[in-house]
Amino acid sequence: MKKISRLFKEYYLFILAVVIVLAVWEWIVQSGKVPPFILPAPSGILDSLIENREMLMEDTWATLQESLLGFSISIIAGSALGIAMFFFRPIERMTYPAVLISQTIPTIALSPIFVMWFGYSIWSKVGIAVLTAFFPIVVSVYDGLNQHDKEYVDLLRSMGAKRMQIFRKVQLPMALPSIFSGLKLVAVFSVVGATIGEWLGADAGLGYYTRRMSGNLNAEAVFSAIFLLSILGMLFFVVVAIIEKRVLKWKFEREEKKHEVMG
Amino acid sequence: MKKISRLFKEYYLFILAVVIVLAVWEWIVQSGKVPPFILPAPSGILDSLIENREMLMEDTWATLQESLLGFSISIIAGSALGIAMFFFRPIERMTYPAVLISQTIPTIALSPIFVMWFGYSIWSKVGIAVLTAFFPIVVSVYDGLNQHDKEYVDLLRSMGAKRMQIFRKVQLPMALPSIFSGLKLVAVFSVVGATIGEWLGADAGLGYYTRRMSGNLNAEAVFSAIFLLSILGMLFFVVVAIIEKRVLKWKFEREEKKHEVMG
Amino acid sequence: MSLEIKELSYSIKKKRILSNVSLQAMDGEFLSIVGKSGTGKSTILKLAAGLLTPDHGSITIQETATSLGAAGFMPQKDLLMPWRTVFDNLLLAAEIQKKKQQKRQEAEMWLQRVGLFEYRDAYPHELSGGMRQRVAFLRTILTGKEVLLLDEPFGALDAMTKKEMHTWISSLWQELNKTIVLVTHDLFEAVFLSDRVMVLHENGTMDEVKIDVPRPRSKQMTPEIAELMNTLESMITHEEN
Amino acid sequence: MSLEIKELSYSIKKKRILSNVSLQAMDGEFLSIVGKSGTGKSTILKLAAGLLTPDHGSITIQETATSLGAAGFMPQKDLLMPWRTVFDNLLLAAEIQKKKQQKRQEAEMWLQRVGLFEYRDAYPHELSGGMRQRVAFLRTILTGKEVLLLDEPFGALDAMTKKEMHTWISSLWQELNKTIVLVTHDLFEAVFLSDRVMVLHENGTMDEVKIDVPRPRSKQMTPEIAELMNTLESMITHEEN
Amino acid sequence: ACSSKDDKKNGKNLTTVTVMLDWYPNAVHTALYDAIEKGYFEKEGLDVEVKMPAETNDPIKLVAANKIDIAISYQTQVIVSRAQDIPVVSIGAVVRHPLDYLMVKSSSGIKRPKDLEGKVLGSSSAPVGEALIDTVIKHDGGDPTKVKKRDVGFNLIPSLATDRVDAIDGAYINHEKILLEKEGHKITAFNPAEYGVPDYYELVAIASEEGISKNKEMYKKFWRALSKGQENTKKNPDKTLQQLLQHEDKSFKLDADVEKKSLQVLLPLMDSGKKPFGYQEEASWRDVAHWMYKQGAAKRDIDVKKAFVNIMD
Ligand SMILES: Nc1ncnc2c1ncn2[C@@H]1O[C@H](COP(=O)(O)OP(=O)(O)OP(=O)(O)O)[C@@H](O)[C@H]1O
Ligand SMILES: Nc1ncnc2c1ncn2[C@@H]1O[C@H](COP(=O)(O)OP(=O)(O)OP(=O)(O)O)[C@@H](O)[C@H]1O
Ligand SMILES: [Mg+2]
Ligand SMILES: [Mg+2]
Repeated sequence: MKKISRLFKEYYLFILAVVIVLAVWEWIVQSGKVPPFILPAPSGILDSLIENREMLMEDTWATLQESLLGFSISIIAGSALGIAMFFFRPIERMTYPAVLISQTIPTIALSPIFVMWFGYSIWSKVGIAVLTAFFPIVVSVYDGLNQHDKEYVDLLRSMGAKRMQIFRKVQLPMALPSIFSGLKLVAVFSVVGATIGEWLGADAGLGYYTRRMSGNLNAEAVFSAIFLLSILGMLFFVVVAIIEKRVLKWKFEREEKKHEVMG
Repeated sequence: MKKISRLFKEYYLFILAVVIVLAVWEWIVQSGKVPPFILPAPSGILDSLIENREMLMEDTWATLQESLLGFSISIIAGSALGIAMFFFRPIERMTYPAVLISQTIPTIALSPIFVMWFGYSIWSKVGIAVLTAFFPIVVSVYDGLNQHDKEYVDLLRSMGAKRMQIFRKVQLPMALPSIFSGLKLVAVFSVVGATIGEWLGADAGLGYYTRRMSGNLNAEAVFSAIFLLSILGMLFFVVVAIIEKRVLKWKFEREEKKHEVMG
Repeated sequence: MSLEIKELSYSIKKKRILSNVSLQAMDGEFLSIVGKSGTGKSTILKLAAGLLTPDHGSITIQETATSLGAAGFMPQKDLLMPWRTVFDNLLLAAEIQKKKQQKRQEAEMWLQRVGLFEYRDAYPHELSGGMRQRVAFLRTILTGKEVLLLDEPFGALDAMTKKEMHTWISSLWQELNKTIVLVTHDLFEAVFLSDRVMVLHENGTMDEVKIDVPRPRSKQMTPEIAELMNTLESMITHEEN
Repeated sequence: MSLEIKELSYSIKKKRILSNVSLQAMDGEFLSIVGKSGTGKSTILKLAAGLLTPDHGSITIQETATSLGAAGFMPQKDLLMPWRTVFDNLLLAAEIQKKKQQKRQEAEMWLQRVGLFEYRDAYPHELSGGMRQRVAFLRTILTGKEVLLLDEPFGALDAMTKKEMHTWISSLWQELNKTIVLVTHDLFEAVFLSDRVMVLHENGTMDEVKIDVPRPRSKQMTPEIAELMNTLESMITHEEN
Repeated sequence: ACSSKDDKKNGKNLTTVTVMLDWYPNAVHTALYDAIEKGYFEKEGLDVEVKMPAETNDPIKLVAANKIDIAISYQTQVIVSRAQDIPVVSIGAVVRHPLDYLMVKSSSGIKRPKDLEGKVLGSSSAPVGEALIDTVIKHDGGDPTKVKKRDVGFNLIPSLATDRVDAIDGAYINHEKILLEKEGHKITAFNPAEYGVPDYYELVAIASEEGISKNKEMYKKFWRALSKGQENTKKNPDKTLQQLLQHEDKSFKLDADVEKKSLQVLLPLMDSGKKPFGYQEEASWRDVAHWMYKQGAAKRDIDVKKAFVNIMD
């Protein structure tokens, strides 16, 4: 209970803002300033959400799986590449441009290739999620690792530490703030990526649902799915932010002191 | 000349890798393992590039304008919001969730709304580019500003520095590495964003070109436009990376020392 | 009265750091604070500089309640900004006070005086530890404040420069009539420079030792100075047993 | 011979930092290096620790060419890792040598000995400057190396703790027969602890002063010690004129 | 609406009419471009601005919101929209018969829709498409539930070409089929109208209810000019198509071969016989609307009288 009231205290401004935005939005639509088939009223979205809740649950579950898989694979592969680039300059030289290029290619142009490789399994959607999420992880891991303090490295070297030990005990901890900054982006991107993947062919998922419903010209249903997508994305983000707070506890404690003082 | 030969020395591995990849790719397509309308051969892409060079020039120019505008607006608006969030907790509380939400909405669902607001002018594309690029800037500016060292702040406070002075003289310089990390992402994203914007309605630009060519199953043309998009994205990235090197000269100098020692 | 601290208490996270500390520094006085590590000497300076707010008690600087910018403060670490040259680091306070132009000459004069002029445009990472500390010290002098709060400013200086600095600061202080509060672990330094030395104990009480040695003082360790140092040392130790 | 430096030269960016320096430390010897700031004392230690590679000359530790991990090294800054507790910071070298379990007790013993046991699980930012330096010093001792290279380890310690440390390190050194090379600016410290003191000059030449005072030495400043300190001081100053 | 704003192009007072195509310009729009080139619109006092949509449903939405004046859309989508209370009205049938055939590779051994039982069908999961496929298969005596339907999004051609699916629905005989054959795949296509689906109008031109009631005259003018273009196209397909290709060449190259074949396929399907170009039968609207309602593709059985208007009457 105490926690809830603290949360409320922290976020009441946001809640207020949301309420105001929703009210204005509802009014704009109700008064006919924007036709509901382009931007449906919040009340209509809510109705549609409740009406189709069972179907939406299943689709949410499907998208959740794809994004989680995409997220996890991106983290593993992205960190691995970021670390490899940090350790071996030739790898950096060779792969950084390639990773960059991969980002500049519109996903839609790649979708036929993905279809060829992965067929219509879950992996084509996971593949697109990975493609979306991969790059920010690589950049934040690589840049983060380059942000360490040389003097700490010297200290460890003087103790005869091997490269991996220096990495684990200094470079990685010092890279964590930057890495978490990237992870927070990617938490959101992987949901978007999975959705785009579903646009390119799927049998379930919120992206699939929006596409069907937009074919049906059912804007309420489209926006109710978008609403759930936002919730998913925010959920991912919040989970990462909570983990960040735990892992960087020492950092946040120091900052808290600052906030107390600077208030 | 010296510079070129140095560049070559730095990147010969990458060039080698590219050559190998292109050769394998050409072979795969020529030998019929992948149908060329799904993945065209590099030679075909080159032909198409040369054949349509004039048209492509114009389209490249259009996309360049949109991305540059989108990039600039994102930087200004994103930094402004990131800084505002850093200074005023209530703003952070109110807008962080909103910014997050904006990222989770599939752009395509927004296209009628964008068309309603901006019509078919350049601004609808710039708007989408901004939407794509905005979030990473906000996160990297905000996180970067929170990474400063409290002790430096105390030193300046003891000198009677005003909040803006502390910001300019300590917090901003200390945030720059993180901000540049974000800018590098965004340099690439803004090109992608402009391209997506063009998919949503345009009469010029590389995104428009790919869309029409892909409707025509002209894969060579699609990939030649993608090639140019990659070049654009990389160009943006490289420009940001060069500026980063200049601005963070003190940082890179220290790191150079490290590289000398660590090999 | 340049600095007056009355019944000061301060805690972090409910842990009492300072309890009921009182202290006064007269106009133009040179006051040192010595004491065991962790007794809260640095905390007193931070409170006096306005960086922390006391739980109880009051601090006034030149008869007005202390505030940020009221005194020149030099923390224990050098805190030079790695992206500024030595010269620009020196001008930090001047920039904040918007007097950068006027202070350029003064800054250059000081660089000459401590023998760092050739490092004017170097970045901090190019300096040795002692040089960095000297730059940090000059930066504090260049704030131009009447009351200077120094937290072990000479801790990292080499023996020779330290001695030079002692003489300089001593004459400078007499010339300019500044009030200096110095936290140090070097008892010779405390005795050589100060009008009074306060020994801070863990329970917040203080012992006072007046240094009535006439100035200019000898740089040698006279019996008089040795005697005073022994007194101080036994005061610091006393609590330990 | 524990440490042998022969005709050592070192430059950074074509700037000569050390030229033709030679130095030897016997097994179990306590050797101090003093000298003006910027003469390259820290650089010598870094070279000896294997952190830098000399342009010319050779460095051997216990008859083999020096290498990383060959000696215990304590840099001028404390360099405690903010994400580790005091205890985990102490066990850093043990972790690297994969002997964490064996060293736990020793680490706890040392924490007791310097009076920091209650800070076992605190994070570095919760400590005062002096406490942090003490933790950094303990971390070096816990590397367990035969040759210890200390760069102003006591610089930030308070007078009392410093004296205690002097006695401890002195007895520890005799007990364990370790070779210690100490860079310091505190001439009393140099004289009190060392078998020999080397004075480094800017041109790379060194003056040697043998400290033939029998151990255990008095903590008071005896005329003998004062005399040696004056000798050193004049050697350091000499070059200046 | 935008149509009310006048601009002074070429010194004349022209009313701007914005037209949004169903897709990027192709053979089906030959008449429109002919009318523009020949100045038929200008003669009627209209300045036609052509737009392309982001997504297939954007034209309907933007017409309904009066952001554009005319859109090329689908009869089935008009019925879906009206069932959702989106106020659009069809003003003329552009293509009078289905283009959307069920397609298989001729080599696949699938000879009739019933053979799809147990096979994989790729589609883009539009509800209308599902209704269509179910009707076709049932009509052929098959069980639609035994067909494995797979959503392939935008990738109809690649999925069939690479044998990820055995059949596709949602591809056009005047485009995808021609492209597939150009790539060397022989295609068998089944016309849904022969398998129990009402013979619907594939493409219609639409306006908003509000637009029609306020500006009927303008729509008449538009249609009159467009009909002239269509007349030319019928008489001289090669020349008019050439004109389209040239016009488009400025910003883009169309594949002349493909478009030529496409127009050959299209022209008979656009022919309205003795009736004026674009004439719509109430019976067609009723049959299609009812069929869609029965199949669950439309939310309700709409009042077809309001769904279309023969603008030239
Ligand atoms: N990165 C660098 N670039 C240029 N010069 C450097 C660099 N690092 C150190 N130096 C120079 O090397 C010289 C020796 O430095 P070192 O730190 O060894 O001196 P030191 O004797 O330890 O001084 P101190 O007593 O002040 O600690 C100094 O003159 C310093 O300016
Ligand atoms: N953030 C913190 N959390 C908990 N305790 C703290 C924190 N900061 C300082 N302290 C405690 O406050 C006490 C006083 O610290 P302070 O730095 O003022 O000591 P000091 O007398 O300056 O010591 P030294 O001579 O070693 O510099 C110490 O016991 C320290 O552990
Ligand atoms: Mg202190
Ligand atoms: Mg040094």
